[in-house]
Amino acid sequence: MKTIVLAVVAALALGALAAALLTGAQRTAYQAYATSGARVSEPGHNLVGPTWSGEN
Amino acid sequence: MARMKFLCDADRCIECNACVTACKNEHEVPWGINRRRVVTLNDGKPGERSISMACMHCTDAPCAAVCPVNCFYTTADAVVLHSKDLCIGCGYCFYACPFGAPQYPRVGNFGSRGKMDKCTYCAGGPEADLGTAEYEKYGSNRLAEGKLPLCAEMCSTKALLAGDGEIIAQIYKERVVRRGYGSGAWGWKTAYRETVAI
Amino acid sequence: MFRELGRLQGRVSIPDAKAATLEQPQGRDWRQFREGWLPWIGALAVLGMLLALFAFYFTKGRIRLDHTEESGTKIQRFNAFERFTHWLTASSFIVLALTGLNYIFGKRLLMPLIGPDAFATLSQWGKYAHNFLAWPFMLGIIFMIVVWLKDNIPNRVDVAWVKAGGGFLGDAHPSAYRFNAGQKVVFWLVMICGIAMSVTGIIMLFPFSATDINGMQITQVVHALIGVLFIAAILAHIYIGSLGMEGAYDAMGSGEVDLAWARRHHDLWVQQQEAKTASGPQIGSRGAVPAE
Amino acid sequence: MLTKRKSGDAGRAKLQGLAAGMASGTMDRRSFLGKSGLAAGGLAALGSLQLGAVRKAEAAGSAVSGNEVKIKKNVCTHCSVGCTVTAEVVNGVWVGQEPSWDSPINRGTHCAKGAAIRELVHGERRLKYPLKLVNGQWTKISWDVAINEIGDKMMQIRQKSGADSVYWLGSAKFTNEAAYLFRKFGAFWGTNSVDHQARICHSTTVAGVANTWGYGAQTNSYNDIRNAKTMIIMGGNPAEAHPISMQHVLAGKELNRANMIVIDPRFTRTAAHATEYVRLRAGTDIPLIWGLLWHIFQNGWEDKDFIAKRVYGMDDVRKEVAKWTPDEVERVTGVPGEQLKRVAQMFATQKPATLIWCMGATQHTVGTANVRAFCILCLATGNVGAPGTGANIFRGHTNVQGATDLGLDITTLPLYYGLVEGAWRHWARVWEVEYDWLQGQFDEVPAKAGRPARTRKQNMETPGITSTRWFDAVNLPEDQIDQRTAIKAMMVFGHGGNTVTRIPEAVKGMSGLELLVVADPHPTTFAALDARKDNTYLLPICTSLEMEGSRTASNRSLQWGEQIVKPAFESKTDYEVLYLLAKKLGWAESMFKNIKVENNVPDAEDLLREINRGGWSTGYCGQSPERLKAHMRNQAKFDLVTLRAPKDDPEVGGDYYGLPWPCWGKPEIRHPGTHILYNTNLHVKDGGGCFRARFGVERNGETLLAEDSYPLGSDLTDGYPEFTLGMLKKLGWDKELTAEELAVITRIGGNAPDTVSWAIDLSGGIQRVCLEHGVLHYGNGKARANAWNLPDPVPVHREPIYTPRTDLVAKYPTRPDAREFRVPNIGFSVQKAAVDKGVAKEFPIILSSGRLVEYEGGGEETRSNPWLAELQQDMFVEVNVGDAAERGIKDGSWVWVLGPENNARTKVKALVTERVGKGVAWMPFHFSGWYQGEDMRRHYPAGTDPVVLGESVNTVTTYGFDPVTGMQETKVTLCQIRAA
Repeated sequence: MKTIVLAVVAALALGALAAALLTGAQRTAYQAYATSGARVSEPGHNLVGPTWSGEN
Repeated sequence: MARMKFLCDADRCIECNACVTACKNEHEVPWGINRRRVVTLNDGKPGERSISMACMHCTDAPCAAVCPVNCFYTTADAVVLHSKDLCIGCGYCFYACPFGAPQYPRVGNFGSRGKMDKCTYCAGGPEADLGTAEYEKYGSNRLAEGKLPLCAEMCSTKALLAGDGEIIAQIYKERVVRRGYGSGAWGWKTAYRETVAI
Repeated sequence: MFRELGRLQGRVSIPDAKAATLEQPQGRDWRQFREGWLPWIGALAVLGMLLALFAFYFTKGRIRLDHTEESGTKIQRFNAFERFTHWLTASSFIVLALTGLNYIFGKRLLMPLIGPDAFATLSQWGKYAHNFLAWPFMLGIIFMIVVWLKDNIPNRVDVAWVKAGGGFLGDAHPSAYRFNAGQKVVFWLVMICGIAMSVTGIIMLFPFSATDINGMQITQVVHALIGVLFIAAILAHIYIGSLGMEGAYDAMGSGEVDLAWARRHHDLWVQQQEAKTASGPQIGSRGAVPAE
Repeated sequence: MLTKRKSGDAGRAKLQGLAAGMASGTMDRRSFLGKSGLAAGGLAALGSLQLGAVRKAEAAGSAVSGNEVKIKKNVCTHCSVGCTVTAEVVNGVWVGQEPSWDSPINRGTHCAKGAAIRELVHGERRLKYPLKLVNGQWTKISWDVAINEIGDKMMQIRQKSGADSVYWLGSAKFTNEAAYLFRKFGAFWGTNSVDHQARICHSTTVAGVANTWGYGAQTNSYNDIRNAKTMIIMGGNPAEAHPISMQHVLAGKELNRANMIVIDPRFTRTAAHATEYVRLRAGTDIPLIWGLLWHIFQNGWEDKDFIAKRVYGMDDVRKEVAKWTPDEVERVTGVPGEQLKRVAQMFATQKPATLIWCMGATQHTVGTANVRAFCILCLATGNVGAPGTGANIFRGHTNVQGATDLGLDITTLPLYYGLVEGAWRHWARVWEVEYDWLQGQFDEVPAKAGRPARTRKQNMETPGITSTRWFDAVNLPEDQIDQRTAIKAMMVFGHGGNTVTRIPEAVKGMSGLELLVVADPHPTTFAALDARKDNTYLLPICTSLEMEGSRTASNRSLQWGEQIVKPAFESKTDYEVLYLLAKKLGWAESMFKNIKVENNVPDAEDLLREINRGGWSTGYCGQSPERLKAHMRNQAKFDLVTLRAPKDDPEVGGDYYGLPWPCWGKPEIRHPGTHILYNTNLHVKDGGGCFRARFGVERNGETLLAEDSYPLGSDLTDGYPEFTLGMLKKLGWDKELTAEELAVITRIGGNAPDTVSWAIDLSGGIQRVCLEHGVLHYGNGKARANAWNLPDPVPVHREPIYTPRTDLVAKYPTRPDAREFRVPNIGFSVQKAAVDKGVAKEFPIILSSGRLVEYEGGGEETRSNPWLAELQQDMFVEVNVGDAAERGIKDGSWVWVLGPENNARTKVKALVTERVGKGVAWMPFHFSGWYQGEDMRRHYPAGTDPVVLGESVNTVTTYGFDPVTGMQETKVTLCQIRAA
């Protein structure tokens, strides 16, 4: 049983690690759709919320 | 009850992007989210046509069908809206949408792309009409003010028609009869399973 | 003039290249698959398998350990790392399966019960779980390859095993190495489906980085189809490993099985073990002997 | 970030009762979480949920649909179509824009820039406070310090180098009142070097068209195009430069099933809607027009009656046209004869036909000749002075027409009076300033390099230096510059700087200046080019939406703009800055004698009244502020096609919308304005007119006056010269003058009252009497097909300076070197050197430049608007598919575009397309902020760099100036393109 619990814990840990890495690698739309010619300082946050999660 | 539709008269659209910036202006749409865009086909060659595209508010909307959380609803005048509280940002609506209307605040991984945002036909969303919460989530609600979408109202050559499907079809039909040519009610067959018989 | 001629590609002045696709009718076909075919295929596969197992259980019943297989002495079948790998993959698979099925059947079955709000939050969490627990699953698949690939190469003995119906027909027990043909089938099934799910899953996890919208649709179709079949198959595996055969759970639970049971079901494997260790069968956990 | 809010009671009820499609009787999300015990913190950490975070409504105002919203009307500050902007203002914050349905010009519509204009007044990239460059660093200073330091430095420079050493670069985005004030300021300062964007826009049009039939402006209007049966759009891309005009062009094309012919080296968005597209080689407009005329004369399609009655010198044109047989035309322009025959037939016979042009025709070394050829085509086919016809000149900026009218032109004082003594005396009378004092302000120019000296009076009457040559007047040796000293200081108001050719030379010019003042809502290219270390000032000026004032659209209509919001940040209006400078320099009292000034801000209405008091020559005398405001209030009453209000309307009865100039007489006589110039089918009191008799009465035995052609209801049924008091006396009409009018005329006339002309009669009596008699006081003359006072009296084809067809240069060379506008124009030597050095082999591709719909002018303002900037984020070059393949260039990849002069180079993205023909490339001219491959963003003051930067096309454009107006040649040069 110990191994099973260990495995489940490991799964959750790996999941959390993946969450952190992927969320870190996440790019917002204004970063992705701004080319080298543009410096976007105030992309605006209506409709997408202050954290650009679409949740506000 | 009115059946709201969009019709872009490709023989008048000059890709001036007024519809795009009018939408940005009216709803303070942030950089990177392009509710409306103008696509030019056959660019640079005779027969070049530009078409302004956002969401066609389809009959039996594919996006509504595939949504795993059923966060879409169609209003009484057939505007396809959705709730950002329910949306889980899975991106399925984008795969189903024939016109590429849905937009996402984040483009990175599948995990947290943020809540989907799309053209609301200037009809807001499931919040109190003309409320601050509605504006912050879905933008302004012109239909509640008895107006029409600003993109169509401000279209420089009156190419983009918005309003009740019957009326704008009639307008388009009269134009084609008078001018003797027309490239067809663009996208209606896919969105509404009908077209304007001229 | 332009209508319905298939995908229409144009030019846009914004950097989002996806916006240049003016119309892609394939969206309708994808929707037909996702709302028309997939629910039926999924239901058929999963319920079908459950019914089959149910029927099997109530007709053939549980395969009992017969008395000759309880010699009281144990032999180690799987060491700690192998068990860890199994349960790492299994636990994440279960969550992935449930959340995966939720995409298809959640709104049809679960939402009417708990209401849109709660269901949405649940699905939101389901999506996070699905995306992030996929990585442990993939890691588990890799570990499985490392530890079990060599024992799962099919050989003549398996052919014979299959001919004998794996012991179900008659009561003869065909001989088998460490894994009999049935278990090898499960292994290869997990490998193929697991890798396919991983590949399509990663493509969907990084949308439009590898392919365009039609590619994404196809990837989702593959992911969903293989997913439901994979789930169905694993249901069978779960059945056999728990309810279906008495004592099977211990192999993966504690890692040790009864020596007599091992001799009956995996005779060639036991011989290999004994040849390797001059002092006869290993008892207890005297150091993990790599099951070469 | 100011946002638009609609506040109201935001109830949760809506969420529960979602449309029928959702199951009901369920928990909502919060109660579910509460029950399930999932800690709120855990969720929020992942950023997926924002539980209970009550967000403070950030907007300063919330647009409550109700009385709190105030509606303000102004005019879009971008292009010259003149679209009305309807602004919703709450608590002094501009929160929303609504379509201006009533305006007959835009009928609710906008283009990308107009629909995004709200952002300009709260853009975070605006220049916020005055800045001074101190050894390379931008430091904040107060307005008082700025005005004092600038004033002192200007006076020092004046003492040392004279008035002409300070160059006044005005703006086409000024309001009429600001443009007039700026020209008046230049006159008080004592220089004629006062210029603006018209120089590089339609200066050649104004010169060419004015020298053909009287006034240099659009003869009809956008709305009138709805009457046209045939339209030729040559050298213009209205779909990108004047989008709302396309509403009228396309509607006209549909209503009349009209022929829409687009003639352009590039397949533009306008060409996409054309019924006939003609692709010619850039720089060969004249051969193409002569090609058309060749077919017209060949088949007798010309309007013989019109030519006989109203045109002088058409036979000289016939002689020149005879040389241009279809195969010679095809050899030079590349256009097959058959196609030209079709186009000629349509334009000459399927009438009314109009000719629309823009920069493509004007920005050449043969710009003036081009434009005159266009007019001659209209004259030959009788397509002038009637609905649906005419030369529809699409002016560029919002008020380039008004600013040109009001004198921001080195060759004239406000309203085209010129620089002769009579003109100065006229304005001295209007300004109530001593003529001698004005004369005293000008420099005496010593004799130099064999050129005679100039007295103050002579210098006062000598045109200044064009904005295309200001840096040559800094870099060139002193003796080559025909004024007291080189230019030492630049006062730049609302001018980009990256729209003038040869930027590498401009950079040298900038470093050579002792003082540079840039007054603009944005820092502009002058800040980005990093050419200076000190003595540079940036003054924040607000946009015309933040101040009151009128602007003249391209169809000559004046529209009054209300102040929508107060000037943003610390910016000030143009009026206030000019007042403060005038006060600092000491002539504020005399300059603002008749103008009310409240806390340093001169009143715009008073300025317009002063313009009305002096604007007799061009008919700027009838547009009083009251009448203009009445028009803005009653916009819906004006007809869509005739632009005329119903006769019986109390407020604006019978007026044309915006009182398009000329609007004769004092405001009281309520002249309706002139919708269509030179229209003899209407009475002069209804806006009728005829060609001006401004070139004399007779030449080489031929009359220059019209022959039995006259405006409807005219007492004189034949041609007549310009009117003076003497003419009135001869006709016995002087008795109809009132006593006051006669008194004013005699006061002005001094000892020769009979010579007082209609243009300098401040009482307006002569005009009033003439109108009563149905006669036009500026005379009834013939249009000149042969303008004998201009170089090339009959337009002659001349190859561009940098032409790929070196074989044609011998037969069609450019004009010989000469001195123009105080500096040498060595076009001929440059062309010869280019041919001798074989530049065409090393730089084989023709480079043309033009407009994008998302940006305007130098682009600083529109590239600072994120809503627009997002649509065009990279400077690009359009490369033909074949040329790209030869050079291994992929669509969207980086390329170097190399220019033949100053081994200039620009790093831009390639747009591989069929739009441009083989051997032709095209670049937009709105970008700056990168220079020869280097990103100059760090040189902008912090936080004021535009969102999008890119290379300027004018870094690689080359030498070449029109002999009559100094116009630059941005439409055709040579370049080489290499993958980066």
